[in-house]
Amino acid sequence: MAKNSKVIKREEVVIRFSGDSGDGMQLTGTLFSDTAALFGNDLSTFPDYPAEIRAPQGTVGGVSGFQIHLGHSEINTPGDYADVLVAMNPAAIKANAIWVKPGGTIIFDKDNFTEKNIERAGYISDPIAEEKLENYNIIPAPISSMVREALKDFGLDPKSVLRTKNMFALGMVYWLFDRKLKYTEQYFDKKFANKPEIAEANKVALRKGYYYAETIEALNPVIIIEPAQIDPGIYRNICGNTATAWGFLAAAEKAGLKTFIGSYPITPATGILEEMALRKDLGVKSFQAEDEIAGICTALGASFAGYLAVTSTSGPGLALKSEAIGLAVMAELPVVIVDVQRGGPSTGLPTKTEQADLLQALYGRNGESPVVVIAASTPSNCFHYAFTAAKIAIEHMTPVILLTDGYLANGTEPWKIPEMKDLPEIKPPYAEKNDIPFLPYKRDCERLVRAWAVPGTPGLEHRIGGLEKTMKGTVSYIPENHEQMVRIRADKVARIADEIPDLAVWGESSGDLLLTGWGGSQGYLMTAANELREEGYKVSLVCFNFINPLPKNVREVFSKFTKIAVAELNLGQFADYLRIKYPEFDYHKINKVQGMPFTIKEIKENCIKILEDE
Amino acid sequence: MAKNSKVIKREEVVIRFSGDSGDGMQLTGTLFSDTAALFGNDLSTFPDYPAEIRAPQGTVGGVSGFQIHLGHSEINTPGDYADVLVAMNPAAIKANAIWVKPGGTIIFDKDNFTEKNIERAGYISDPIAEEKLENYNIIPAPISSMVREALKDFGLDPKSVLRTKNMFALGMVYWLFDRKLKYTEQYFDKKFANKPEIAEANKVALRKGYYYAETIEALNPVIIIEPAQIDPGIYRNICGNTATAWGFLAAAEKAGLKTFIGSYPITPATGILEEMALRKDLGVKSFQAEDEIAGICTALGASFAGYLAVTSTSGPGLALKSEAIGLAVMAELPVVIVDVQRGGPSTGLPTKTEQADLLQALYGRNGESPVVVIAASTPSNCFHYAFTAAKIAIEHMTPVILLTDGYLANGTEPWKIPEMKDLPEIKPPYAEKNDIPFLPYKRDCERLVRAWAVPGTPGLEHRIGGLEKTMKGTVSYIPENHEQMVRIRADKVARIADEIPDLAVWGESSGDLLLTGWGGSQGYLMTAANELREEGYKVSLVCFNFINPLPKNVREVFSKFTKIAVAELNLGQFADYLRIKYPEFDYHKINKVQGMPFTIKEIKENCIKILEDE
Amino acid sequence: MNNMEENRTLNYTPKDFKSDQEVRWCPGCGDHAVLSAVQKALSELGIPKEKFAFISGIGCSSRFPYYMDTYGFHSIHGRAAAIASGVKTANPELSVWNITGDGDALAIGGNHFIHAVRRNIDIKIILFNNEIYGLTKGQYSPTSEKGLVTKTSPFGTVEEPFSVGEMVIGAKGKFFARTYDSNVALSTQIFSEAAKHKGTSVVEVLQNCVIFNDGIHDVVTGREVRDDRTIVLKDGQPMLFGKNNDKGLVLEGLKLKVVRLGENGVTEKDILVHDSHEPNPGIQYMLANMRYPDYPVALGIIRSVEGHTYEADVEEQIEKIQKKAKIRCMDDLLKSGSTWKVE
Amino acid sequence: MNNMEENRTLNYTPKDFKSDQEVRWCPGCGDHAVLSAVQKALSELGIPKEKFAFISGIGCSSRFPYYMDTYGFHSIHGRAAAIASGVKTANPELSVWNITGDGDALAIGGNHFIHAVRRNIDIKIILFNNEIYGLTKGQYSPTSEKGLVTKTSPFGTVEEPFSVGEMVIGAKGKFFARTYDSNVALSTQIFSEAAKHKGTSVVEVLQNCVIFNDGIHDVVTGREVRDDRTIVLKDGQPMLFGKNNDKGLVLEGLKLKVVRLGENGVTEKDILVHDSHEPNPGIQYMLANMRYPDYPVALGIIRSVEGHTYEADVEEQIEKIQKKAKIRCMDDLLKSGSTWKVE
Ligand SMILES: Cc1ncc(C[n+]2csc(CCOP(=O)(O)OP(=O)(O)O)c2C)c(N)n1
Ligand SMILES: Cc1ncc(C[n+]2csc(CCOP(=O)(O)OP(=O)(O)O)c2C)c(N)n1
Ligand code: SF4
Ligand code: SF4
Ligand SMILES: [Mg+2]
Ligand SMILES: [Mg+2]
Repeated sequence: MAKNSKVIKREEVVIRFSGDSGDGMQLTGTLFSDTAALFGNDLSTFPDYPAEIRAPQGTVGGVSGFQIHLGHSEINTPGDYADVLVAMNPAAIKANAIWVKPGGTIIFDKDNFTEKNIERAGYISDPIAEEKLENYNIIPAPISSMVREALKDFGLDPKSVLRTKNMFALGMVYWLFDRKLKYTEQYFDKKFANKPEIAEANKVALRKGYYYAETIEALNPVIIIEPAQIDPGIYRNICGNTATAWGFLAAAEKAGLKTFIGSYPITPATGILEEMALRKDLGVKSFQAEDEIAGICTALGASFAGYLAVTSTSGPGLALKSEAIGLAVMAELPVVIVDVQRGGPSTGLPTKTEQADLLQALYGRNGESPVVVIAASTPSNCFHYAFTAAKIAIEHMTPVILLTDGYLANGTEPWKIPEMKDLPEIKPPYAEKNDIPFLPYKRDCERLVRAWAVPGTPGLEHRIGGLEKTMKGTVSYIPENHEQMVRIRADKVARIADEIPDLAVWGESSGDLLLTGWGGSQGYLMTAANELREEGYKVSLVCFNFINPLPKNVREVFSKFTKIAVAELNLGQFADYLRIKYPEFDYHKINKVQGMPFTIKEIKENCIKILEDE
Repeated sequence: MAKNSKVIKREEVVIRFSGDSGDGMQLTGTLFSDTAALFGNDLSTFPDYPAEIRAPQGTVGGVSGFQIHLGHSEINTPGDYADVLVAMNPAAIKANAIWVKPGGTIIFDKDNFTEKNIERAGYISDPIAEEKLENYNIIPAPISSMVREALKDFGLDPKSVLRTKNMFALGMVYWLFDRKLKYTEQYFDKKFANKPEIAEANKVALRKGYYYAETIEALNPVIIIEPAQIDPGIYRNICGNTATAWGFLAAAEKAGLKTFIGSYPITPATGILEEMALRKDLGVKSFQAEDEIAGICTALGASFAGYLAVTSTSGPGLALKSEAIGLAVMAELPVVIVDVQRGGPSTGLPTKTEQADLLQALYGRNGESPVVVIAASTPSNCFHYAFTAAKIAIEHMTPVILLTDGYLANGTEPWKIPEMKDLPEIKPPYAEKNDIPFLPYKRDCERLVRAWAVPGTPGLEHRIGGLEKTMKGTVSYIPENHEQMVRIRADKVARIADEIPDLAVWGESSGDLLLTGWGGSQGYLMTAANELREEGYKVSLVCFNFINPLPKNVREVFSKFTKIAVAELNLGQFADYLRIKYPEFDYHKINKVQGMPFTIKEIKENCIKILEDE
Repeated sequence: MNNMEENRTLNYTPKDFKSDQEVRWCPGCGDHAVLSAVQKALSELGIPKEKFAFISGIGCSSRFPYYMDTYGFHSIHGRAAAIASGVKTANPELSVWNITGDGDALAIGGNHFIHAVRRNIDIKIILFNNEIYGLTKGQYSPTSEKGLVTKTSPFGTVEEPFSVGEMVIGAKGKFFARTYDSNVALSTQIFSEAAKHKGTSVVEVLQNCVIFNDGIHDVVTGREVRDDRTIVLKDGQPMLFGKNNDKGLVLEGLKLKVVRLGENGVTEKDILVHDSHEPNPGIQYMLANMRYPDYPVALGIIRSVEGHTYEADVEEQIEKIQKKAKIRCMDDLLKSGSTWKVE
Repeated sequence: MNNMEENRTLNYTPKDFKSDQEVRWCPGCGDHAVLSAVQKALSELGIPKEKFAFISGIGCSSRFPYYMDTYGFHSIHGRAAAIASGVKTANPELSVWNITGDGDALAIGGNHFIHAVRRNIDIKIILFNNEIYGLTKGQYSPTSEKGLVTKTSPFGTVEEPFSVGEMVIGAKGKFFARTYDSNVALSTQIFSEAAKHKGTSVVEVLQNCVIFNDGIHDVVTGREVRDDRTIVLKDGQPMLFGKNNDKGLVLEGLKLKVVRLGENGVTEKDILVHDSHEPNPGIQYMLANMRYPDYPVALGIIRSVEGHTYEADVEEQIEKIQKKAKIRCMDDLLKSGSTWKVE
């Protein structure tokens, strides 16, 4: 650490890197968070891409951001407001000004605040003044000219030189938080092993930024965030989409199955298909289908043929898969449908997050068509819930819809790597070889699961399909048979409640308010509930991952609280679902439909209002 | 009427014609019901087709039936149990034995009770004995041999001769109910104007049957059902699918629009497309699309181009249309989606009826995607609700889902023909010519409806689409704009409640039990409620046609009853929906999922149980 | 095939492929004969019964799998090609058959059809072309002749029909054959060749729907006329046809032309010789497209070209990558890349 | 066009077709040039602005309608051809354009694409072929070359691509043309011809995605090589190409062959003459299919054949029926058939 600097310790801090799409902000953020993770901080990150197509340079539409929340104690969200904003151009100020904490630090590349850029961002003259940020800790750094100067003897073309601006900025931030440059330097050595001059240029820019920060003394005091108390183990950073893909692969290995994914690309779900496509080393067959319908249909075919079959998509794709999910319900084949929710309806806000596909997942099919619905709630626990979704699908011969969302999909956090031997077993309910003649819809009495007879097995030839059938597999129009089958299919899914864990209450098991949520809002709800408790409110939290069926102890948990609030990123879908399932309780709705997560503040204010009403 | 016969009067009677697919039972039933209607009876009919493909001759799977319920007083259903069964072969006995009232009359073609046919139907020797029908009024008539004898000099081939068997049977039934042969004779004269020998053969068979019945005296007493008290006016028989198609045509005429239907054939909805395709005389453009998605998309295109646009389908097709309905929500274009519900899930029971697509209609789309949902409740009021669906779609620039079902679609009843001048006006919310620049998402303040600017209108060029937009139509990722638009779209649909009629209560406005239902179960519920009231129970009935939004007086109506029961042909979807909307009430579910309507008995038993519980 | 199975003697008769379900097609429907031909072909292929999977969509024809004592999946309308693609990709050892109709394959299922063909995935697509929607009781289909009066075209259709062979070749198809329902011998032989071909094999069966489109193919395949109005193509053989085998096809410029042996000095040597294996689809395209009355309708195997198959390439890619892969199990994957240890 | 409109003078410039929206494609994206060419073509057509409707699906290219000051509908992925079909059927007076990408038209939208083409509905389909999914950031598409490494094919695709022209002809297409993004003059001319053609016009635009598939067409359309690797077809003209216009196409047997004028005695007379109006698609099919390096890639209007259009036939049928119809309004219909009176 630099000598003549003040030092303060902080529990946590939020940093946001922001610039034009071409400014390399995603890499900058990733390098910072890797460094922080290696140092032992807990953290959570979220990239904020611009809409799909590159907007013109320098405009607000083209701003790309990356936010990191790191701390000495547990970190559950990427943070609402930033302590430090790095802004590579005026548009980055425009896009982020309201997201900086009052009095926070704003580092920007003053060389880039040209008249043209200022105007492009929608300002008239001085962005800082126009945003009334004068009282913030404003650090105008001549980043462009500094790197130009520093690299003038490298013989690089001007474009390549300017591409190191982000490392200069990163160096400044490293100094501010007293971080080592080593990990980042190693990254460039490895990445540009074949282009040592590029590696060197980036390293020089990084160091120049670090020294510049030390020199100007404006970035005082240096902020120290001690390592967090973290479970011993081996860790990695992981985002929700990768965790989802890996969860399936782990389930397949545990079940002794091969994996098939049939998907059509769609933001923000594509990462799952892309990760699976990479996993040819593990024998994954990834099928990029002609559309979402072919995605699930190829998966159903693979499932029929004895694979762990998956299809991944987002809301509009789930809509297209509706009919085929109904077929999976009838065929009683295992298949997992991942819906990475985004802003709707229709194409909506494709790069933004939302939780508004819940009712579609539960009810979006013709006829009485029950499926299991599960939601992951942190980027890393996508692994666990993908694994669990696959386990349930296979062991219960049923389609399972796994809900994640854009926030989980792209967000990353450190994750303690599990050992495969510690994961639960998965036992496919294979038909017995001597189960002849094979009756496809004969069930075990306890769980009502039919047996899986995989094509290729001699003697078990049979036919399944979407028409109503008898136990034997014969098409049947008999009224009573239909009613019985409808009820059995519903019951089969309902009985899965026997195998899912009880709902856990965070906080006291009784109190004035039970804050309730599901899926990707979990981190925000936890932080809000913690803060409310610290402020003396009798608030506890439950967060649902199992949605259909619901855990068995819901009624018991709910009955211990005076009020129940349901917070979700839609107009109240889960609250409505709870009304159906537990009509005896009253549910206060906390909703937001803005394509982005809650802020802690919003949740807290709503909770307090509910507590104080009447 | 024959002289030496006893005569009794009856309030109502149920007759079922049943035979092999090739036996002409649908025509027989239709001719009988036309005759009854002309005579002035109220009536309701339902054809019971075999599954889609012709099953082998003489088997139960191949039985085709047609049931008629006619009466002196109001008739609301085709009836549960038949007073008279006409069975052209043993399989018809097998299929219908349990649907004949104890002691009812069974007329059958004894010539067709050959060993082979008996065996094919699944009997060993004597169907009547095996079904324990000996104490019924059994009329074994040598129909085949009688027509052979009667037509022996006609020079017809044996096949054509036997094709008149149904008319012989019909003649017998006419005698039994003291009906005139004239209408039927005219029918043949007209139908076979070019083949007078065929017309004559049928007329002879009809008369021979009539005289045979008179002769054998076994069909005693003759049953007289006096004409019903019916509103004066001009009447016709109409089935639900035709009524639906005509409702749209009427709406288009009232709105000054042309009609477009984009559909893909699917049982039991195809009749709507078929009827529309016939209406080239009224300028209808019917587009048989390559699939259901193209069905709704061509309709959306036509709607964009200024047409009244409709797409018709059944459950699996509605699933496929999900994504495009979401687009219609975003584009705020008028389009009516008809879902003629059938047994599900998946392909399910395609020729049977069910009410299990309700939640799909309400929630089966990604994101917050509100649509208007309306259900017709009798074959003939499909006209009114199709008209209303179109009116709402046009006037409120919104997709509307109209739910009917297999029972309504194929069932017929007499219908008092309306005069076009008596139907309400429909005013498309056209943009003003001088509304320049045209802002596509600008709304009227009261109803939140945007204006319709039809391509071809100079100066109103604009762009719409599935991405979230500002009022101006510019794509917007602004969080607050999205939330506002989501809420406006919801509110726009909610405000339609201002224009729909209050829920009507049949019976007292307060009591012990409010029996509740929706859509196609109405007739059964009315009969059941009437009977319960006659038996002294304090039961009233409400039947919903407007589902989203619900009528405004629901709470008020519900609050006057001690208990509320919801009867529907699914596992309780409307009851669940009511729980969401009016959680303060308790709903008792009465459900049936057998691919067929309730019986009056089932409803009554369930109601009595609910009344007696506790 | 594993060893145990290889030791089994596979003396099948067509009966071994009959399921216990009563066949429910209308009496007189062309489907019955196709069923027989498939059962016959399968019994002679020497493939163990459990290796067959029949996947169908929805339609009269799509009820087919119920009548086969093999693995079967009667799925949803139009999607069978996609499901079959999944089955075959998952398990390339299976012999996968996609049974479909003109509506199922070319209306709602058109996209999956052309994509399966493009990928050249080794599935056998048997397309029952009755030029009508049978199951839904008689609406026109994408192969219905222009002008056909049906329930949804009461004044005649205004749409030009697809030609199946043209579509297949347009979608990069490598195997296309045509037969008609009542010619069980020809069908059997074609099904057998289709089964042996590695890649997507499309067989169009001209099929009669007695109820809703009766006799639609009779003008070509009727007993009296078929010799003169069809030509059965055989590899290496001159394209001769007619009752007396005296008519033939020659090329005139870029078009096919019907000539008569002996007339204008035409001899057998002038007649085109069929080559289904020629990769350039030029002539095959024209052959597939021949229509009565200008031409005889081509039957037999019109195109049969070797090529990479999707599922084999997938297997090969996996094998190649696995050979040099560092990640061999989940524990490897979980620990790959940057990780750190907390103690 | 009604009278009032006819009196308007339509002196448009391309600027009249520019909307007020900022164009958001990546700098350097080929889409910009196509937009210019369309705006130019439209300004010269003499059609009033309000008669244009631009319908698109989803993809970078599908953002097109926002930039046009015409009626526009940016719909959902793959469905624009169906929506456009509805628009045109409803109002045949409109000039309806379907803007689409290789993924939008040929992956998810494949079925609507081939059915629109089969019906020969008079819409103009402009297919931006960058052989990649641009909007979703770089996955392979059904036109990606086999072996292409993309985010979803990290080890290279194993799928053979569709050829747009082949698909169009296989689906009974009557108009197919090809251009490339940077040739605004050629594009403008083709769009103008496409607009005038009565029936489905498909124009494939070889388009560069600078971000995810940069330079994919350069091997053919690169400034240095394009003269030798492309041929611009013109009706009635010999098929000559090359920097010195000294290479040409001839027919050898059933295949096209590249020859050089002067070599082996070849003269201009031996060279094939282009005829886009020939109904038999034989040569056009081969022209559409020419690939580098064996052949030059064909540009210009490859096929343009007159035929019935769907929407016109529909209008005609309605007119014919209405002429002799007894039912002329709803009251007529309601009272038609059997009715009875209750007094
Ligand atoms: C999603 C869906 N849409 C429509 C239908 C109704 N449908 C069933 S089969 C069929 C067409 C059948 O025609 P084809 O494929 O030619 O088979 P065929 O009956 O003629 O053998 C239709 C429209 C359906 N079952 N599912
Ligand atoms: C139903 C649905 N599936 C998937 C997507 C995601 N998606 C949007 S555009 C696109 C492909 C775009 O490729 P192309 O049509 O070639 O257009 P380009 O961006 O290359 O111009 C995909 C897969 C979507 N928006 N909707
Ligand atoms: S309806 Fe036609 S296609 Fe279907 S089973 Fe009967 S004859 Fe065959
Ligand atoms: S991503 Fe590619 S296709 Fe899309 S706008 Fe950018 S350059 Fe054009
Ligand atoms: Mg068919
Ligand atoms: Mg593309």
